[in-house]
Amino acid sequence: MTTRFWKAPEDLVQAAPADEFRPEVAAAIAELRSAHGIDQPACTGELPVPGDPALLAAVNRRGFLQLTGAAAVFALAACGEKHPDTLVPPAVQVEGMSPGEPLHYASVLRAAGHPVAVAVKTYDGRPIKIEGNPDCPVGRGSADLRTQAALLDLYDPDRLQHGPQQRGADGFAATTWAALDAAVGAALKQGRVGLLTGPVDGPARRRLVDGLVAAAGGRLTHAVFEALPRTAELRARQQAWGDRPAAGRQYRLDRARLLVAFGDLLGGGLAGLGEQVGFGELRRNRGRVVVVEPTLSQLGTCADLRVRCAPDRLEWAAWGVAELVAKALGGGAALPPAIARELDRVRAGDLSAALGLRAVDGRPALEAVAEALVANRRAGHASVVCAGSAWSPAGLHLAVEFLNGALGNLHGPQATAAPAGASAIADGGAADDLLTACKRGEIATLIVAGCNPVHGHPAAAEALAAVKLVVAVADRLDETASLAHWVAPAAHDLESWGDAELRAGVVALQQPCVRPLWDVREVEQSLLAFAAAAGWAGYAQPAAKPPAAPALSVVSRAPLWDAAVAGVRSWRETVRAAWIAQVRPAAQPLADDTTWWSACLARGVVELPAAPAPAAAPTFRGDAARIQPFAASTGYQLVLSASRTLRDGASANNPWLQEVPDPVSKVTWDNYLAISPADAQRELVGEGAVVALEVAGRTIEAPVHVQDGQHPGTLELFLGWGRTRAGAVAALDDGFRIDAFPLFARGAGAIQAAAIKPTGRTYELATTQFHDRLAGRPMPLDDSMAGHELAPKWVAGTDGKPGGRLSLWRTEHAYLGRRWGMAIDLDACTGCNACVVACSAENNIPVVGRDEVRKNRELHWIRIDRYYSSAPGADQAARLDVQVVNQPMLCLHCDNAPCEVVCPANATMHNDQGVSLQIYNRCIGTRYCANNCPYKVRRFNWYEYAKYRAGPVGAGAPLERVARNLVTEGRTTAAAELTHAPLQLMLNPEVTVRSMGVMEKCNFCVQRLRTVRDREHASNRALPDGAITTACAQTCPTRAIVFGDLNDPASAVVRLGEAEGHRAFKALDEELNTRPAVAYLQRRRGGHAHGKETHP
Amino acid sequence: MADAVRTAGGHGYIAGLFADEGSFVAACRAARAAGHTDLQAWTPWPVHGLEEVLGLERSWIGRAVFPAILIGFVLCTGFIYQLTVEDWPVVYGGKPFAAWQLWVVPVLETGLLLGAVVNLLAVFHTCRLVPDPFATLPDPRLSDDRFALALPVGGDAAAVCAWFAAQGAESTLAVDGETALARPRFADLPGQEAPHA
Amino acid sequence: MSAPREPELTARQITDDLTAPIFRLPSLQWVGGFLTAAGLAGLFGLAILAYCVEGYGIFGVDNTVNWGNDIGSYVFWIGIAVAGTLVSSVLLLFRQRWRTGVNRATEAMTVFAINIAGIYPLIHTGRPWVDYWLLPLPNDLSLWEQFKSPIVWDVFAITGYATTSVLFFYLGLIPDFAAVRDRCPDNRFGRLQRLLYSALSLGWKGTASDWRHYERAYTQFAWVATPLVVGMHSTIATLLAVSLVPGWHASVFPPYFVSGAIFGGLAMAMLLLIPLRSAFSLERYITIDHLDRLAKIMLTVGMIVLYVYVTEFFTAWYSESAAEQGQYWYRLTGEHKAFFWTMILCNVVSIQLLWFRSLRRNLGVLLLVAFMVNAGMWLERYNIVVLSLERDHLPSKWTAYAFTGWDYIILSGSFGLFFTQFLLFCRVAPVVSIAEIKATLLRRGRHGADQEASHG
Amino acid sequence: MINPLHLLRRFWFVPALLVAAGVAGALWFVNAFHDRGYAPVQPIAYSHKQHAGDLRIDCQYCHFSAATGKHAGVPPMSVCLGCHNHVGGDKPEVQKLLAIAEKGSYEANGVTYAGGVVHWQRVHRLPDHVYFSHQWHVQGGVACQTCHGPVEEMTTLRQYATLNMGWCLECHRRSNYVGGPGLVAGEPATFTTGTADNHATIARQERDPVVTFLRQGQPATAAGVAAAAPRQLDRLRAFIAEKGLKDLPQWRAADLPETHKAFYGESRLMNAQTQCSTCHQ
Repeated sequence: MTTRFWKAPEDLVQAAPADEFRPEVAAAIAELRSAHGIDQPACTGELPVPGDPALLAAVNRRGFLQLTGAAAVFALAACGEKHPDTLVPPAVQVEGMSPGEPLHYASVLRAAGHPVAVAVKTYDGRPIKIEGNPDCPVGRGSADLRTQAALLDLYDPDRLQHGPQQRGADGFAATTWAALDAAVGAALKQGRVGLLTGPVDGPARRRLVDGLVAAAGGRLTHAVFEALPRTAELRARQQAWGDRPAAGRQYRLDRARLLVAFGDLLGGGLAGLGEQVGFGELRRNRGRVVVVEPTLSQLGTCADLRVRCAPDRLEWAAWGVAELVAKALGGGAALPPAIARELDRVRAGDLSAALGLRAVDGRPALEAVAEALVANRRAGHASVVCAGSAWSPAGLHLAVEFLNGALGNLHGPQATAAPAGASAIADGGAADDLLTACKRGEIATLIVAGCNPVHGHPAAAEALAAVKLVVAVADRLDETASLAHWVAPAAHDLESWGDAELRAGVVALQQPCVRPLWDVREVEQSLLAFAAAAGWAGYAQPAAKPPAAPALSVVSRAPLWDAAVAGVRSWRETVRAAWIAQVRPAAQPLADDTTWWSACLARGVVELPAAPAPAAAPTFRGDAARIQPFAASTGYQLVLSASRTLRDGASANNPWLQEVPDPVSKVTWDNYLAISPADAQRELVGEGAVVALEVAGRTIEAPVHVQDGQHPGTLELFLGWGRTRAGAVAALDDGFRIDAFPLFARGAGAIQAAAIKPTGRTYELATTQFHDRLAGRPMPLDDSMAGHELAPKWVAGTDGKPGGRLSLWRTEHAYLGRRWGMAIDLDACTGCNACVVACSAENNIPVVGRDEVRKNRELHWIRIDRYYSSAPGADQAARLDVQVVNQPMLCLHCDNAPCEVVCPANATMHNDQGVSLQIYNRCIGTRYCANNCPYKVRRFNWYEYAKYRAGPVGAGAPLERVARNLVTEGRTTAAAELTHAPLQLMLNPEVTVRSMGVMEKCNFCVQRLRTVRDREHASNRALPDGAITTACAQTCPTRAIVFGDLNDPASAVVRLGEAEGHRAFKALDEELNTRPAVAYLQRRRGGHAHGKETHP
Repeated sequence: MADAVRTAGGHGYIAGLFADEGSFVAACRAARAAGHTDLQAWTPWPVHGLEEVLGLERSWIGRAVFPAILIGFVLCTGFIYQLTVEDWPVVYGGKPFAAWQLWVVPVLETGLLLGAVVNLLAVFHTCRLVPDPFATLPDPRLSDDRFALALPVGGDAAAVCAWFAAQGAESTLAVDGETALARPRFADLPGQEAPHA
Repeated sequence: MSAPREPELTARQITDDLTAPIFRLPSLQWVGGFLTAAGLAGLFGLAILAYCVEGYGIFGVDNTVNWGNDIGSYVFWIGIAVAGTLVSSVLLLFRQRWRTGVNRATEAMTVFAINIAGIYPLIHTGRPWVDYWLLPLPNDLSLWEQFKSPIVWDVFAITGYATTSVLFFYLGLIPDFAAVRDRCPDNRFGRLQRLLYSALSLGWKGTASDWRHYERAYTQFAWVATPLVVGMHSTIATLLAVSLVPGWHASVFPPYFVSGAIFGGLAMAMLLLIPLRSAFSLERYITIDHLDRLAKIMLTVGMIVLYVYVTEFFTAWYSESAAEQGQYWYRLTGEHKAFFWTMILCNVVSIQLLWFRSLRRNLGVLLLVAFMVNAGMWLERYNIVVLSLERDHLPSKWTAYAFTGWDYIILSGSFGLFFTQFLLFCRVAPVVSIAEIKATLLRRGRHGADQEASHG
Repeated sequence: MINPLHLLRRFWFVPALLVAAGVAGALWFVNAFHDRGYAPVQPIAYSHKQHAGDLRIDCQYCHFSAATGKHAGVPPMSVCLGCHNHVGGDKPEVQKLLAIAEKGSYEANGVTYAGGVVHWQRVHRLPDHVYFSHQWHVQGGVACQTCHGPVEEMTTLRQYATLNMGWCLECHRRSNYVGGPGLVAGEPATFTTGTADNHATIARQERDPVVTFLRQGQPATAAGVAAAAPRQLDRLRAFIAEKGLKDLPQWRAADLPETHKAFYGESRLMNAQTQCSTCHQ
């Protein structure tokens, strides 16, 4: 066989298939290919398949392109051109993991300020969705807003990417783990050591901290730092019952029939997932909610009876109610004499009038509240009384303790205000003492692990400056880490081991769902490494030989630090040992340790027999309480509350949390000063006007949001915003960096006197809802809106016989198989937005940025409309006393879908299971469907939003965006692309990522419904109802959204329809005959309703 | 049918040029009275009633357009029916597959469009309209303000010229019958000066 | 009676007057006008390119008001296209001889407006590079467009109407091109013109049998074009009338849009005719009577449009539907009420001047009224499209729509494109149809009976 | 000057040819954008002809997740090395394989591929917006050759079919009818993809008037159905009219196998509703 070298492309065509593998042939092809500027391996002309004559003789399309050398031109035109990529098989097949099948791992996330048990959905080894752990008694399969958004923090490009950092002369320089451990170890050997951590809960973590304190021989002082301290609450409980409480309370709303809150339980402050789930149960048990508060809060929107009260008078309102309740119930409970005297002094006649509370149905407000409590107690039901935020004044907490004690909520099996857990939250005061010690120079080495004191504590900065060696274990160079000498990058919760105590007696395991993305180490592993380096007993172990192929970090491909190699006790082993030692004896032990351990890992949550609540009623000893005298206040009072979306700002760099609308004001991306409509009129300040706020000698400029329902004389500002060092996204602001923590002064400054002065400038807040009133539209949101007869009988399938409705078309498309539908209970919806973020995570919905939200172009597929209504003829400003309804609005998958008829390109149709589909690749973007949808639930990709994965479109002008867009693509190697935008890893591969010019909308998570079809195909058995449901229904903490098969009489949604049919209605169905597949259940006003609301 | 007869005749014509419409129409009426059937007339603008004078019957185009419209309706209805009901029946907004009420607009538009196109093609065909960059009239003023009536030579050209002069024709002109409608060939006709530009 | 007549009109005089602009060098104003118009047309192309690269977000539309400038201008341009067909076909069917003066200019206006209106459906989509999916072309996806959608109806309507009006316009031009062909001067440039015009005139000879077929075909076109134009603009109206948007879904829309289109179209025709006749000194062909009669038709149709405004508000009040009443209350008193009241001023108040004969024959007044009606009709389409979308069924998604810079660019660009075509037309073809004007003006002296009294 | 009319009369075939070429070019262009015949050079010249053809190794020995998952999967190195640690050591390509496994990385076209595995060049690639699952096609009895062509004869694997939407629909329409080829008693009468699924299919049978009518107690066999065709068709029409079943599933007669054509002559009886959600999510 003579060797022939291919010079010209024509020769290539004639190459017989057998010859093409010889080395010189491959070389020639490679040379020819590079001549044509095609970098991927050559393609050869293959003889046409016998019996199928190719139109062009013997050359396929790729060969043709090569020969004409027109590859460059056609590459532009042929968008269908196949991008050459590689198929990389695993070296050895992993048991049970078939590519393309998602796996769920049970774990714990702490993004919400308290631990939440989750099931993390991973796809080919990457976490792509957070779901609640169905076996967890606290969450029952749901997850709250910040837990859903924690996924985005894992892939945040602003995390520390390049290993441990050391602060040198000019900023931070990368160093090695060994150097870091050695330096810290040496420093730990002598002098006092300070350890500042976040809340320490969970058997293994508590055991680790106690172990460290013991091993340091008294030189180590540990304190828990929380940005939102619970000092006032714990001190009040100590005053009330004498015992020093170890942890805050958790309220069991599911056992109660009445919730009385002096402030906002659900917002960012006190509530955990347990309270939100409990609220759902409370509503389902027809429980009622009474709220006494100065500003309209998230719980305020769900209140049946809402009483406005000035912030500083809240405490006295609580004591007023306590006095009435004590008088009515009789028995031993009596008011402390000091307080009784003060009440008599204040009460010239009626205390409610003295406190300036509006009468309720003609009766003094406090009497109405007390009467509700007493009636509930006499009916034998439990109730829950709580203060708004943990940092409310101590007096208010004392009153709440007195009320709970008097009403019997603290003892007995049905205790509704049980202690949270053995070691959940330490007293906030310890952290202050440690920091003052640092400032005095007593602490030689300070380790700050997993918390950010400089952001939350006013005095932390100087304290850190006074310490010789500060070590920060943090995931980014945040405010604290940038002042530290050494920074050990911390792994995200999804990359680390650990455990948590969700509630008294409920412990959960945290296991990593992905190998670390960057060169990072778990927080606890760093502490163990420091202890080992310091030579403390029991923390070192013999160093092992480094393995042949060290584990690499997923994105930066850097070799990961290995405990065995470094000779440090592995944190995974510590957790395992702690659980086998402490948890296994208490739980029902399986055969042997390893089986039990893997069973725990599989289930995630273990329920231990909880310590019984105290049987006997404790005696209230709050007599010696110091009470500031009641003083009538003048001027404005500023209330500082936790942001309802960012909470304390720990994940301020999370674009999802920045863009999700605030549950009450619907403002995104910005902090604002909420002001009452009455004050706004008086100060001639409109929406978005910029005012100078003078508080305690400092002046802050802030845009104003006129908040309906806010008590006159009250201003509200939110904590958690305005962080400088959280990352690129948090820094994206138009000049209003409002950080309220300096005013907060660790809870002492929660309520302060303030004054405002308009500056004449305005700033447009990016809100997602511009109109708050229903303006007479025929939507019977609550049972007070008379005059709208509800859908006669709402049961799946019989909602409209052809004859029953006027219709031009006589045809009814029968749904022979499944027919998907949804019911949304407006009574239970608190507007927490967990569904909005869950939907964005599931369906790859990009973030659009402040500019685009201002132009009403946000891309959320589900939004929560908040409608105000006020009683006709209410007092002068009809916007002070409002009743609110939160209505989640998503695509209602109408049978007579107005959007499907008008689409010219067959891009949207109705499938045989009742789902209104949106086929993204067929849409040409005429947007007529969005115009024709009466519910306005369709979203359009005005720009290539999906490309801005690294962050929102932001304030860039169009051309600048194109530049940034090109820069992102300019990086050629995949790794560089990932480091810049690792968010690509988070995309759910089962959902198409939409390009520019394409319409998108909720499609009932059709990829999940397809899995139902696949599972049934495989098992030939019907899947149980609720096994697979939409992302929003799955994550809703209060179970307001219920999804299921309307043709299956046993499904939850049909049973709910039959039980609550009397208050079910379909949005705009009577007027437009769209026949939606989603029905709403009216809000119950419980007798406190008012008539037809007024026009805006 | 008169057209066909004339062109078939094959040999030359003499055309008389008239300055005003009145005398031209009178000449035509006189020619018809004189029994001529092989007549050819040029007018710069459509003279009302000239067909009766020259004995031409109404144009057949009028009868061609309505059937074209009907065919358009039928074609479009069949096309849409095949696609929406037979080929791939898909449910849009609860409407039946064969929602014929919604097809009225495409059917109407396609029908009328087909009618218009057929109408134009008919004109192009009957008037032999083909993009011909070199087409000229026997006399350039025929498209401006002059009328012309052409009679077959019939052996005695002078008699025909005299007749035209009697009718008040301004001048006479030889026109080649075979390409009466195309360029005249001046070389072979005796005694004719080349028409002015 | 009109001013004393100039010297006696002869056919040659008519041909000279009408073909003069073709053989003359363009005047300074013409060149200035053409350059500005061409510049604006370039901006139109630039806007399209910009949004293809960057995204449709550069315009002012959002998730509630998805259409605004794009569909408002589209219906405006389609409205202008309707008047041309009215003048040429409907008046032909009614045997209104006086139409010959103005029909060529208005038909040209139709063709150029339909060109722009034909572009808009293709450039208001998010992905214009797949607009061919709107056409019934065979493809390997075996997917067609969805015939229940009003947008597909519009595609059929516009392609049908555009083809018909272009063919009708061209048929009218053939004899005139022949007339121009025979008038070309014998210089180097003239010979080139001669080649062009004889090719354009398809070798038209003007024999009696040709005229007989031509006249018949011309009338047939009128018979086909009239239902087509009314059907077409009703289809454009169904684009809005078939939807659920309050303020759109009214059964009065088809007749409302057709009469509104005639109204707006005649206004634009006036705007073109008045400067045209003075620029090319065609006062004898496009006489004051023509303008007077056009003004009368405009007045009549204007009153129909006023009637429809009233019915719209009455139906909303009578319908007891919160959405409808809210929508029309918003138009009267909402934050964008300025648009509505300007429209009322332009469309209703201004045409009342046309009741008076002296005002109808005063060019200044006609120009003013025409300009106001044009602006009014654009505002009317803007009101219908944008104000209805701003106050839809659910209050939670009410927004305020505003133009962005690119919106202004693409709107002025469309006007630029229109005037570029019109100015080119004035140089290429006679502005009044020579054959028909001669047939009409020179009828005297023969059949005394049908002496056009009104034309004297 | 030459008169174009004359030119046209003499050389009329030139424009005719141009028009024909235009149409042919358009047809080619419409069908050009596919990747049939795409056969990239692989890092190791693995020959399916050798393994699947000559040695007759079953496809699912290497592509084992085809029957149970979305992706058929490319065999992990352990499967290749399972044989080649013992067999074929002399062949150059096998030596290349063993070198890769041993050295852990290899050089190809200036790029180093790490991980100790062969980075095969992907041949069959569907666009991102298409969701194709091997599981249902393999379990549904569709042979690998139907879509991948005669793999056992291919030295270099190449893409056999265009894999564009029209090509997929061709199959989905044909296979989408009541009483599929293998209509066996007890088995679900409808062998439909896209519209129904096993469980739903059975549920659907209960509610589907046509099938209920067909069964009437005795098992619906292909032969039985064909035999009963003439008599039952009229009764079926009466049944439909009497019950006023307006919206029967829209069946399409063209898809019927021969045995059923007689019975289901009525074009409106065949259900060809292929839902978009079958492949697009």
